[in-house]
Amino acid sequence: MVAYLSVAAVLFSLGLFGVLTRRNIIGILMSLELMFNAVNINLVAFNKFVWPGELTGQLFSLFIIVVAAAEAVVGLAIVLLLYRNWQDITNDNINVLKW
Amino acid sequence: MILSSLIFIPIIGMIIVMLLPKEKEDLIRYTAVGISIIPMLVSFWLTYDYFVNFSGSAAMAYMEGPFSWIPSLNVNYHLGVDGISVPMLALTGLLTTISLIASFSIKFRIKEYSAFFLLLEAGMMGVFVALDFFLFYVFWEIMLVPMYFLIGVWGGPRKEYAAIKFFLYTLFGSIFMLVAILIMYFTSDPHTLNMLELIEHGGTLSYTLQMVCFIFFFIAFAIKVPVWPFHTWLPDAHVQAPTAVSVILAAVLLKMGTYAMLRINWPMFPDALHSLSFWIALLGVIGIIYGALVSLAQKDLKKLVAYSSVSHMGYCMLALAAYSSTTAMAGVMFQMISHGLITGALFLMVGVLYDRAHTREIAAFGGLGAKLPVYTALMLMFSMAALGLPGMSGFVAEFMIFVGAFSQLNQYLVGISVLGVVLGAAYMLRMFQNVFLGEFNMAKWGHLTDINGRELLMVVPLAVLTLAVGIYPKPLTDLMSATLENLVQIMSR
Amino acid sequence: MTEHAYLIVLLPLFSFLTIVFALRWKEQVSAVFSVGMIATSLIMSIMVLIETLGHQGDYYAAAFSIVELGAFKLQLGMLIDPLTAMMLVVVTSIGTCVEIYSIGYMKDDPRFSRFFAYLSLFLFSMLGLVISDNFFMTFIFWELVGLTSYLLIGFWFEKKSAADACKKAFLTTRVGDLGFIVGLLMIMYYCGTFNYAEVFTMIGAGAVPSGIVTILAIGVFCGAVGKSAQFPLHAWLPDAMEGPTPVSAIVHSATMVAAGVYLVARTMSIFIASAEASMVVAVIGIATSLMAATIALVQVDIKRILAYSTISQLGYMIMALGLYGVDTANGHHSPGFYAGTFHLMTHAFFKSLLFMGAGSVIHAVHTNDIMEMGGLWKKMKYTAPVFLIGSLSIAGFPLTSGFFSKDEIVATTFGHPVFTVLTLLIAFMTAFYMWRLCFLTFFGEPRVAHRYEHAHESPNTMTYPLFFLAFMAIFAGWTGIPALKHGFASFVAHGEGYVPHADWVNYIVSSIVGLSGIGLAYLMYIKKSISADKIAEKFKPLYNLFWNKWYFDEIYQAAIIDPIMTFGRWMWTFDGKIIDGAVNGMATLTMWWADVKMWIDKWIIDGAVNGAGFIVRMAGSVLKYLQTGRMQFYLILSMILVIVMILLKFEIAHINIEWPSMTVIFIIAVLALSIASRFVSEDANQESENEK
Amino acid sequence: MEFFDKIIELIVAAPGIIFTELSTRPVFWLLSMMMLVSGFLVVTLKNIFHSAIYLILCLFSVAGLFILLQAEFLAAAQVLIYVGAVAILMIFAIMLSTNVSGNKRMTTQNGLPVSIISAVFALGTISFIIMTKLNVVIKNPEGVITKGLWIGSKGELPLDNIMLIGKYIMTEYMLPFEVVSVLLLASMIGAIALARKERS
Repeated sequence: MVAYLSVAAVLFSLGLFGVLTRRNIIGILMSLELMFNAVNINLVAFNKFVWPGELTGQLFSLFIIVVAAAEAVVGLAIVLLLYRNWQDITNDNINVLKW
Repeated sequence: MILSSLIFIPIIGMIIVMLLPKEKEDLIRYTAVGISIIPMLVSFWLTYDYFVNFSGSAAMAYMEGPFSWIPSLNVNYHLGVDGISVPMLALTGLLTTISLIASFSIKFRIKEYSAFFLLLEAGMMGVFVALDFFLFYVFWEIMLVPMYFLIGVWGGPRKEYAAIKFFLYTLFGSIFMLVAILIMYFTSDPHTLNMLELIEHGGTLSYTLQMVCFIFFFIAFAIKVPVWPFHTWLPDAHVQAPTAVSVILAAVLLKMGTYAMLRINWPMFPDALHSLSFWIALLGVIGIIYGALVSLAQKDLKKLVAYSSVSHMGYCMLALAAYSSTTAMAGVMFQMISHGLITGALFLMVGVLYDRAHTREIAAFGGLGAKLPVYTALMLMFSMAALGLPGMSGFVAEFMIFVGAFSQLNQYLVGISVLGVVLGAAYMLRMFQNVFLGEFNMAKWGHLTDINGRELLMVVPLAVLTLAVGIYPKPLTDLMSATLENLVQIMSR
Repeated sequence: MTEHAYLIVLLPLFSFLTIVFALRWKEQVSAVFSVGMIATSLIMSIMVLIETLGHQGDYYAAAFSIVELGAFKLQLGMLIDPLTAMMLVVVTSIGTCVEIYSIGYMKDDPRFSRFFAYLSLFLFSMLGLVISDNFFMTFIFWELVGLTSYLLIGFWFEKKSAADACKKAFLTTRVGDLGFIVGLLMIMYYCGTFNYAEVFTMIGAGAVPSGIVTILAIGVFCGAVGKSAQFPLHAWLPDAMEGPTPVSAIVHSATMVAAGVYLVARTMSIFIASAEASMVVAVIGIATSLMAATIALVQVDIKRILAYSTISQLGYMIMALGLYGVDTANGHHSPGFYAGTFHLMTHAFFKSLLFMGAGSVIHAVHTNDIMEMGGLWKKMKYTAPVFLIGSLSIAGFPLTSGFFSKDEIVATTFGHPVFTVLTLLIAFMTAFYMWRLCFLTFFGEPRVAHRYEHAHESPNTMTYPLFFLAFMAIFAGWTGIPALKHGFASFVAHGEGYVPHADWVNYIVSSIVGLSGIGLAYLMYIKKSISADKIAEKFKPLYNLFWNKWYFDEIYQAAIIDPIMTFGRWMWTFDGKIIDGAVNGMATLTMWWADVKMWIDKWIIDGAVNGAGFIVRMAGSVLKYLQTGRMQFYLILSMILVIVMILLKFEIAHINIEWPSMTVIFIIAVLALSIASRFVSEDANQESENEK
Repeated sequence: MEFFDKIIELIVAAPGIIFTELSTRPVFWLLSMMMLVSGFLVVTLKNIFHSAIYLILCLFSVAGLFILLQAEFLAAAQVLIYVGAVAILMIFAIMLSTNVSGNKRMTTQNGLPVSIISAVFALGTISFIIMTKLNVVIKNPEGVITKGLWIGSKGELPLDNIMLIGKYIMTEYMLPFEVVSVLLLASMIGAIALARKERS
């Protein structure tokens, strides 16, 4: 149990590192997917070790997967739009809301 | 019913005058005089009737019983008259009529002038007959407003300053009075404002409370008298006021202070009175000497007469300090009446001269004796009366004051105040000499005409009264003696 | 007749009123009317005199009170006793003579009838003074007399000197009255009544402590000093000569100035009660007399000389009464009272005679300066001899009335050697200056020619009274001849009275003194063996002192009048500056206070409101840097906060910072973060810019 | 302060625990290492295409872990949805948007502070797990909630995992299932609307 959790934690922080540092939006989305997966690992681990009676954990992670997919789809559609408008999807230039 | 008539006839008269058309100036003037004659006759009849029936007893006569006016505050409409207010009523009635006759020389806005004057008369009558503090205070304030306008609108060059100063000064005083009235109102258990009850109640108050109330009342009335430190409004008010107004101001308004002291202040707070009597006497003497000395240095006739009235009222204060001698109290009453008559007449005479010569500078005149014989004779008579020549009311008053004060007060103090007699003679004769004696400057004053009928009509009654009171004051003393003896007993309880 | 004595007083008043109101324009009628009135009162007073001679007791009329206040009574009453009767006769007789005389003297004066009105008013007040039976009534008429003298002195008020003189007279007498009032007050305070009889009995019985009696007596004497022009208050009498001569004849020689002496005589029992007061009276009397005599020596104005001689004679009488008081107080027997009153009567006659004589001289030569006269004897056949009789009488020539009364006064001074020497010296000086006057005016050559030509004898109306007075000047004194059984002494007396005895030594000495005075004057001015100017040179300082009237006028002006005037001006400015200043100061203070409030209102309260807005704007400008527009920046921030929250979750138990400081820390942290983010985002932009 | 003592104690005991751990469950550690390395590479590689490929690898390893945790259906779904659809979508997006061959350095920016943050985060959670030993709320069948120390039970899941999931989806979790499907539909339509070529 501890191992699973710690591994998921490391994966999660890697995802986090990726989101915060990647310059490319698609990179960010990919790191985001990592974070989702880390969470799923945790859920499934809890389902197995803490509450084997019901499959709540697994079901929940299933839903997360689906939602993540939907989110990725929308994210990439936006990226396409960004690219189409600014031909550049490094997120530093997208700072229209700067003060 | 009579006392209320005294107050309300002038008010009705005021309304009548207001309704008259503006252009007919003479009509207004004569109606105003006509209206003011009624309260005069009523007050004369009142005096005679009081002398005949009521002078024996000290009780209040013609009482118009306390009709409840504001029940919640226990304020009631309560009038009454006794020995000390009857002569003042007569004086007010007479002098208002005379002043109205004298105000024929007013040239603009006659209507408002006479209306204010009648309102003033109502206020004055009210103060002298009121026996309820609320009523007293109302009339006290009613009297101020017309006076302010009379000086402020029809006055001389610096009229606004004088009017405001007069108004604020007296108002400042009356605030203290209001506080004192409230103290009395709240300390009396059934919360009464009736003066007669409060007079008994006053004695029961603690010493400090009595002191406080006494001093508060004293400040309000001292400003009116005027007592020495509070007198600076008087010369300004007199110099700037038109003749008729300064006559009424000198003759009646100054008496408000002393009358109110005798009516309210003195009998209500005997303990405070006993301890403060020396200081009041001292203020009186300062007033006498100070008034006389300053009038020695005056260049303006009216200012001279104003400061002389400060000196004469100083005599009143001196006598008031000798609270336990009937003679002194009679002296105060006499001094009030005689000062009213004499100073009123003096202001009229100055007015007569001012109407002709349009200046009041003593230095400007000289040797008028040759040109205006009748005027000089009258002026001589009144100057002599002012400096207290026997045979005139001034002397009788002063003599009684000296006798009364000498028996009660510190004899050196009275000794000094007798000096005032000489100084009085000095400034009066200096004025008389500079104006009437010496050679006559025909070029400058050739056009002066002697005193005419109307002016004589004003001055002669005053002269006759001064002589009558001077030669045979007995009826007047009999009229007052009962009340005064009673007052003295109350005061020295 | 005595019970109707008040008519004597009321007649002149009646004449005054009728003249003023009715006869103002008919000059002759008013004059005759007023003379008629005074003549009737003269006759009545003679009848009263005869009656009082008859029975010895005093006559009291019922007094009626004009003021009654419980115990305090002011009454007007009438007391007729020998002294009063004598005074009545003296006053009315001289009054009649003067009125007749002034018909001629004032003939062409524009205000002729007014003069007679004033004269009758004066007589009314003088007679009232004489018959009053209490101090209050005396004081009333005392001041009325002062008024009338004011009117009469200032009759020709066009003249500035007359105007000043009348004011001066009134004020100086008023100063005297000051003392009188204080005396009266003390009488009232200690005796409770003003009536003479009661007061005298009380003081006699010792009801009043002696110290008080002295002060009281001095107070009453002050009144006399003021009225009779004694030492400190004498300066007004010489100036009173500005008035017409008939006025000086009656008012300033016989009656009014004598009122002071009469008062002292009337209230003698007060003075007897205290020796010190009487001594004061005597000393002042002799001092005044000496001073006045010395001044009279050198004067050139005929009326001024007579004025000073009056003052000196009055000093004589006061001294006599004073000595009488002293002697009786010490139990001796003294003729003082008799001497004083007798001299009062005789002096009244011959002094008014002298004044009227001087008047007719002035009327003739139209100047007062005796240096411009001379040799008028030939021109004025009637006035000259009469004037000489008067001079003889005043000099104390044997068998004249002056002689008898002066001897009595000398007799009263026997107990006091100093007084006797001084009295004789004064008698010598009086004789000298009177006869100097006579020689200079009537004898020798006329010094100014044109004056001499115009000189003419006065009309009959002026000369007849002179004859009557001349007669009285001689024979009035004879009533005092010791041999007479019912002489003056037996009639007018105080206490047990005094029987005069012929004292030949006294007669001889005083007549020698008188004659030597006349002789010296004769030598100096007729024979000119001793030249007046040489003596004047020798005693230069003394001469100047006398010439300038002992500098009294200057002293009074500098010492009393000027300080009072300047003090008055100072008080007025004080009044204006200090008290008015205080009142106006209060006004400006309140105005200033209103400004202060307005300032507070503007700066502090508004300030606060604006301040808040300002702070928000500042904070906004700082916090805007947080919005860098870069997505990842926000994510980093949120992660930091998550971590901090987690840490706090653990550590919160240990940190016990109070609530307010937590918020402050939070605010500061946010501000710091925003500033830091400003720099952080700045570098990032640089990188992306340089990258492009 | 006892917090630091525990860390020290852990560091001291670390080698022993690692050795035992590796020896007991080799497959688990292999898969997790693979996952972590590929995750690390996804995040750090400059070339976005390479990171996409490593992303696919990482997802496969996660599916493996699911199988270890007896969640077979989930592993299959993972592989199907993530690897099949999402990763491919990423690659499409990369192909469409970035000029892969360009020499733009896709380096990360301000890496240091972020790495510190994520490192802190990882350490924090791991230490938290180890130390607190998760006071786990255990709800035993009778429904009584007992608060007790996590006991690290071996616990066996029922074998027929897929059947149970089907049951649960259809019975207890009916509503979420439907909502998710609507969500998917909405996102598809949204994506199409966004990515449409705008007509001029």
